[in-house]
Amino acid sequence: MIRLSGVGKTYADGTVAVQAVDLEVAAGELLCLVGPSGCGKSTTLKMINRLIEPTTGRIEIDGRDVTGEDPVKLRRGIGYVIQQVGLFPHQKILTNVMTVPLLSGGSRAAARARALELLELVGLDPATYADRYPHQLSGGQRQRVGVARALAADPPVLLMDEPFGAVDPVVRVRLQDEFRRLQRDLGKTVVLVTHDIDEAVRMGDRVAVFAAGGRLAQHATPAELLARPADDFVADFVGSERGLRRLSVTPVDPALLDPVDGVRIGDLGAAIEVGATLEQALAAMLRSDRGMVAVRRGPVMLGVLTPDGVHRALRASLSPAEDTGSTAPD
Amino acid sequence: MIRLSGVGKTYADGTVAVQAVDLEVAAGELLCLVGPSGCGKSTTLKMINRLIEPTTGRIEIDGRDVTGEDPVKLRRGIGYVIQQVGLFPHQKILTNVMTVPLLSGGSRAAARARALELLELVGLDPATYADRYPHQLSGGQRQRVGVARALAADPPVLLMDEPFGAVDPVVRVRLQDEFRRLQRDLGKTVVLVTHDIDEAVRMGDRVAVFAAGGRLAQHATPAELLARPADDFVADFVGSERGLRRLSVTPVDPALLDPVDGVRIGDLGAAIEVGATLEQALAAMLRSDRGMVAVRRGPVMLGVLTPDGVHRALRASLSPAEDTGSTAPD
Amino acid sequence: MRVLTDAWDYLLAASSWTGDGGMLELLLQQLLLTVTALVLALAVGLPVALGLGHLGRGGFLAVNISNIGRAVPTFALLAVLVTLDWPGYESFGPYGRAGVATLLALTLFALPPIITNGYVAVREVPSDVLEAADGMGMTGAQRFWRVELPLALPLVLSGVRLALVQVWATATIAALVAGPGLGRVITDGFYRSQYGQGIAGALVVAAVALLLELAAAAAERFAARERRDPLGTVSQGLRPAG
Amino acid sequence: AGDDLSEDAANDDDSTPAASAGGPVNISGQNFPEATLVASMYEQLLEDAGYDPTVRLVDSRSVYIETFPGDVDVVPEYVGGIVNELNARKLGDQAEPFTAGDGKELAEQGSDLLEEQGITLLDVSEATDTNAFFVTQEYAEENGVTKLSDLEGTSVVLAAAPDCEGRLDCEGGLVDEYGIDVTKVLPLGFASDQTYQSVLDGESQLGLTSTTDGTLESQGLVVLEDDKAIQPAQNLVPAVSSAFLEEHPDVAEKLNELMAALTTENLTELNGRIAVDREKPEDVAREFLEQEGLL
Amino acid sequence: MRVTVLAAAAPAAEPSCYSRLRNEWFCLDYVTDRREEILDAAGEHLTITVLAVALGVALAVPLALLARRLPRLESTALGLSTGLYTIPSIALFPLLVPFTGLTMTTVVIGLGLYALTVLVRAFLEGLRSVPEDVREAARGLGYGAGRLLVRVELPLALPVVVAGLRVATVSTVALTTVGSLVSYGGLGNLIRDGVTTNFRAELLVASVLCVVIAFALDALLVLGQRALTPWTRAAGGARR
Ligand SMILES: Nc1ncnc2c1ncn2[C@@H]1O[C@H](COP(=O)(O)OP(=O)(O)OP(=O)(O)O)[C@@H](O)[C@H]1O
Ligand SMILES: Nc1ncnc2c1ncn2[C@@H]1O[C@H](COP(=O)(O)OP(=O)(O)OP(=O)(O)O)[C@@H](O)[C@H]1O
Ligand SMILES: [Mg+2]
Ligand SMILES: [Mg+2]
Repeated sequence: MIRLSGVGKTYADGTVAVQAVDLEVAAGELLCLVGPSGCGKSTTLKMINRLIEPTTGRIEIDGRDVTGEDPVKLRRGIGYVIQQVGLFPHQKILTNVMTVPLLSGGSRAAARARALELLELVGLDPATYADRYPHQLSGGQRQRVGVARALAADPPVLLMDEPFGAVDPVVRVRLQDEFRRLQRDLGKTVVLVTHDIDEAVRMGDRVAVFAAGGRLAQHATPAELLARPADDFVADFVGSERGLRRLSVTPVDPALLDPVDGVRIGDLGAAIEVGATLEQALAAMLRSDRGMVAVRRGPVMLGVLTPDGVHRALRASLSPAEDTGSTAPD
Repeated sequence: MIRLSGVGKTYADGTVAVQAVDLEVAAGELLCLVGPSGCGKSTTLKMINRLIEPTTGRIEIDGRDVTGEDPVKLRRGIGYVIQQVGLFPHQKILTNVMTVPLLSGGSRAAARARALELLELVGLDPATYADRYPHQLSGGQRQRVGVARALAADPPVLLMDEPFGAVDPVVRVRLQDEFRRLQRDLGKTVVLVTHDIDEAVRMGDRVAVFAAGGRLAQHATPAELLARPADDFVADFVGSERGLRRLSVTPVDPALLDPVDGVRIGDLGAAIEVGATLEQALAAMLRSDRGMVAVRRGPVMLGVLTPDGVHRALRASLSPAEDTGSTAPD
Repeated sequence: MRVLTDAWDYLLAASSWTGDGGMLELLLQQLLLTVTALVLALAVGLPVALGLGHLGRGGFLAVNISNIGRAVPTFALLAVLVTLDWPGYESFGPYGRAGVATLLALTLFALPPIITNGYVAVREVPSDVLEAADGMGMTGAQRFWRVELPLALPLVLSGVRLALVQVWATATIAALVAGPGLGRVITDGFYRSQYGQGIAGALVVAAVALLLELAAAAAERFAARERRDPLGTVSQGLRPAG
Repeated sequence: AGDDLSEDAANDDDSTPAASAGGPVNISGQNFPEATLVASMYEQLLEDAGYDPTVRLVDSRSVYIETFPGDVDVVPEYVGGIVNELNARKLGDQAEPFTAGDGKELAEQGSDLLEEQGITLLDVSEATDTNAFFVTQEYAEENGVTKLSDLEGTSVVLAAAPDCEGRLDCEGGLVDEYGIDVTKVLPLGFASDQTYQSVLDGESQLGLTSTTDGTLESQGLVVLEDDKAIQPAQNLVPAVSSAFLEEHPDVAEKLNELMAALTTENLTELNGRIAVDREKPEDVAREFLEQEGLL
Repeated sequence: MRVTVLAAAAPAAEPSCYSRLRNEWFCLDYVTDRREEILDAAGEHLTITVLAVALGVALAVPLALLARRLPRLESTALGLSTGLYTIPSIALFPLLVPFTGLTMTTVVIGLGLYALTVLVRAFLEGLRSVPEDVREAARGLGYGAGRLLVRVELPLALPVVVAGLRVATVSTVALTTVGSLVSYGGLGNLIRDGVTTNFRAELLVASVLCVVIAFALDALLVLGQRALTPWTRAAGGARR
């Protein structure tokens, strides 16, 4: 568990990068930090592993004040993906990824096996890339090596600064999914910085939205954030298309289905499971070009969803009658 | 006009980064290069201004073979935004932006005025940032300075390598719009690399999709690309949500509106112009929470658009009966 | 160009090389002197320079102090050292008369390039790489050995190479205190108006300096090849492009 | 008065380029104390005669000889030094050095070389600065030596200039002429402090110095007599560019007067004042010149 | 003047602290008596050092650039500078004298050549230390080779170049001594004299002044570097 209480950072020239922020990340939770460029996301992240010392406030990990800890030991237990990637230019890709396990005294063979596995995971074929140097990789490839490097030591806590920023959407979605699965399976606590609100909504258990000047504007679940932005800034940041964005977080609601009677089976090109999101439903609808899609739970057909039904579901999800744990700091 | 004929690049270790690519960018056109990470986008871009020499093929700008030209003079006429940003660490932000106009022998005062204007344009308040050094900026701020620097000399041709990759969506959309307007007004010829298919679709006059191994998979207008991907790879890359993505490129079709009769004015919370996209229509619909939105041309009310109408419009835009100039190189 | 033919003759004469006090013996003596002084300077200078570079402080002072040692002409330093009770002019093993004084003077002379380059090299390691190293929990020592030193190595080695060549060329001053080395051939020649011999001696010193330079460069290149692929030139390989 | 003269001379220079007194004169020479002293005497004399002298003293004869005559007009020289230097430069390393013990004779032997180079030697002084060998007073008393031949058959370590080994006026002569067993030559310099120190410390027994060294006595050292005369003449002599002399014949007169006034004894005394009391050479030179009525 | 003569003619019972009989290391009388001579020597020393380093830089830059342009020439350039460094001054200066005479120029040229061995390396290493992405950005923006060098590469190479310059300057301060070979040795004339005549006060004062000059020039270089590289320590800079 990570807890920030009144944490702030003012740079030497007087720039206030972060203003007294209170935040909590439960163990096993993935928190996304989003916000406009320059709002203090990276600064906040680096204060957690003490690459930057806060000017005010206190930071605890599992109840221990980090300022009291040996920074080296602290960081050993925290994976870190740096925004500028920062690969070691003098080491081959494989060696770069093996670095942290070796640091902690692991065996070479184990570190190597793990590194090869992780290179696969981030979509870099070890046969091609393991023996290259960083300058022989493309921008997105380098970034992925950076992610693999941070994952290699299997740290219980991970800090990631725009880990997928330079990667194309196909690979990104794959990485996001893989990473999310890994994180859930292993119960890792993660703080992930992104400027991509879609990524934040898709990946975060909670999302912290920062406003310019390092103010924490809202700290909430993705659904809550989209449904009830704490203020105009958040609403604006989440986007005028936030309704549409909800497509990807709102599940199909059986109550809003049209009855299946009178619909001939031949008219139903595609069918989706009831747990699917509205976005998937709409995509299926467009793919099959039928103006509707069947929704079932296992073998049981529950009804059909029409565009109108999607719209009603969206509207329902935006109505204020929803339970949340949102906090909107002062 | 830029023309690549059979251009290929094989690195010294045998990596084929780009395979015999044919491409044409008309004067005043904005071409987006998209593709998965490592597919040769940056390499292609850098061959145009000869930062990388092609191993095969030839590149012409306005009919002149670039290999015959003095590279310095060539690059003077081409703006360049580098993927790694590459600000001059020893110069203040303002000086960084003033650099190219001064190179070309412009007056200091003019260069300064232009630089200040461009800093405003990219959303960096000169009063705060002009006198800082690059290391005192956040990642996204640095990237924006890189864009301002490339624009400063007002070059007729611009090469941009992921210029907005590290910027948050609000600022990004603003930058994209500003840039698009500028580019159209001034008739600049632009090649823009992005891994973000949304950005490519929103900004490009045409989009070139690269596949792994540096193969040009499709070169088409955004609408054509979404409607008729040349192959499975492109279809996959453009995404399963490509139908939804069309929301942002398909205009509201007056033929698909429901009549306005019987609808009381009070029921119509919002109205949109007929030139708007389906995405904007849907957003307006959700915002006003009425299940429909009015569409008008100036003062004249044309009809109302319902969720069903949106769906029909999307389906229509995906049908094959559309004119295009798509090429799908074998 | 009478002197050049004389020099050539001197170089070709077997008697100039062989025997007691022949150039071959003097050459080996000077080589020993050079290598010893360099090793001493490395033993003292490298830890200081790299350590301070790693800590990122005290560098100005260290460089400055080591520089001061070099500001006093080496021959003056040597002349003073031999008049002192210690080290004096006592013979010291194969280093000959005033061996300790000569080694001391040459070691002081070798320090500045080693310390200056070492310090600057470590300080020039790119900050994003250091941030990554710190961020993954490297201890100071690990960061030093695994990141800073490898990245600093080319510049450090260049300093060592420079020191090697300069010490070799300067070791001829041992002749001033009747020490060993090729300096004798040169001073003898010039003081006796036997310019041919003097120039021959100088030529041998220069030739060996070049050989040392080449050997050092080859060693450096070999080390570099061990560390990185043959495609990336050293400069590209050294710098992150992102 | 001197100032007026030199100005006149400068003004006259254009109209009467030949045979004029005054004008600039470049003096060069080596920069060990005795040479500095004599050069200073030249300078003051010539300045007094209306010249505008510039003095450039260098470490080694091999340097100024490159531009003498030429940029350099006058050099306080030693007969053997200049003649053998020219000889070595002409014949290379194989040159056989001149060894005549008499200054005039040696100057005569070298006249061809001098003429070829365009250098004229003026009058040779009686004062001579040749190699001399010393031991400690203690050693002299214990072993009863006063002259070099007393050392015949004795084993000694010799502290000397680096060029000593094998030379007939140095190690070679000691071995061949005197039959001294020189076991080792330490190249510690000509009359240098290291040489003194080595002998004083007993590292070596015999040391090389010059006949005009004024410091020996104060250090408890004594010179042994060169009773077999192995030294070539090193009398002080002004070496002048022949061309310069032709234009300025009055220089010869001035410098010859000085040569006549100098003796080995008074030179030794003057050297001693510089070396022991550390008086400035120019002060010592002026005082001497005034005393001799040359200024 | 009369006073000096009298003092010399009738030495006081107690010889001065710098006379050979006492020969003390620390002797203020020496400094007061020879003030002018010492100051002249120091001034000359400074002039020669500065000119020689400037000449060295002027020669090293084109050499380094050439070596970088044609990598095959790199070892030749380094070899050349090394070769020059090993020529003893007693052999080098007589070679120069017929052309430049017994002048300060001779010394400055000689020392400038000696400084090359440090400076050529410093420039090569410095240029090599410029980050590749910055160089690429500059080239992409249309910087020609010249401007790239002056506006981007040299400023960024400065820390490494100045490091070399510091070593070169301090070495030259010491090496200026060899100028006594042609009478322009600055403090070297005194040091040489001090060594050969065992004049301790003179030796010490001249050496100390050498150190002072070296220290001052070194400090000046460091200050210059700080002034020229404000980005390395702007407010709130990087972690170190
Ligand atoms: N110096 C090099 N040597 C060998 N291969 C290289 C070198 N530089 C790049 N490559 C390879 O060439 C391919 C194309 O690289 P390029 O930088 O053009 O990709 P990209 O499309 O820009 O990718 P990204 O979106 O990740 O930046 C990559 O697979 C990369 O690994
Ligand atoms: N060394 C510094 N000195 C002064 N101000 C700084 C310094 N470093 C960063 N800043 C400022 O602090 C603010 C926060 O920076 P930070 O890097 O945390 O932003 P960020 O949220 O990560 O932005 P991005 O998404 O663009 O990376 C920015 O406005 C930046 O200009
Ligand atoms: Mg950031
Ligand atoms: Mg790229």
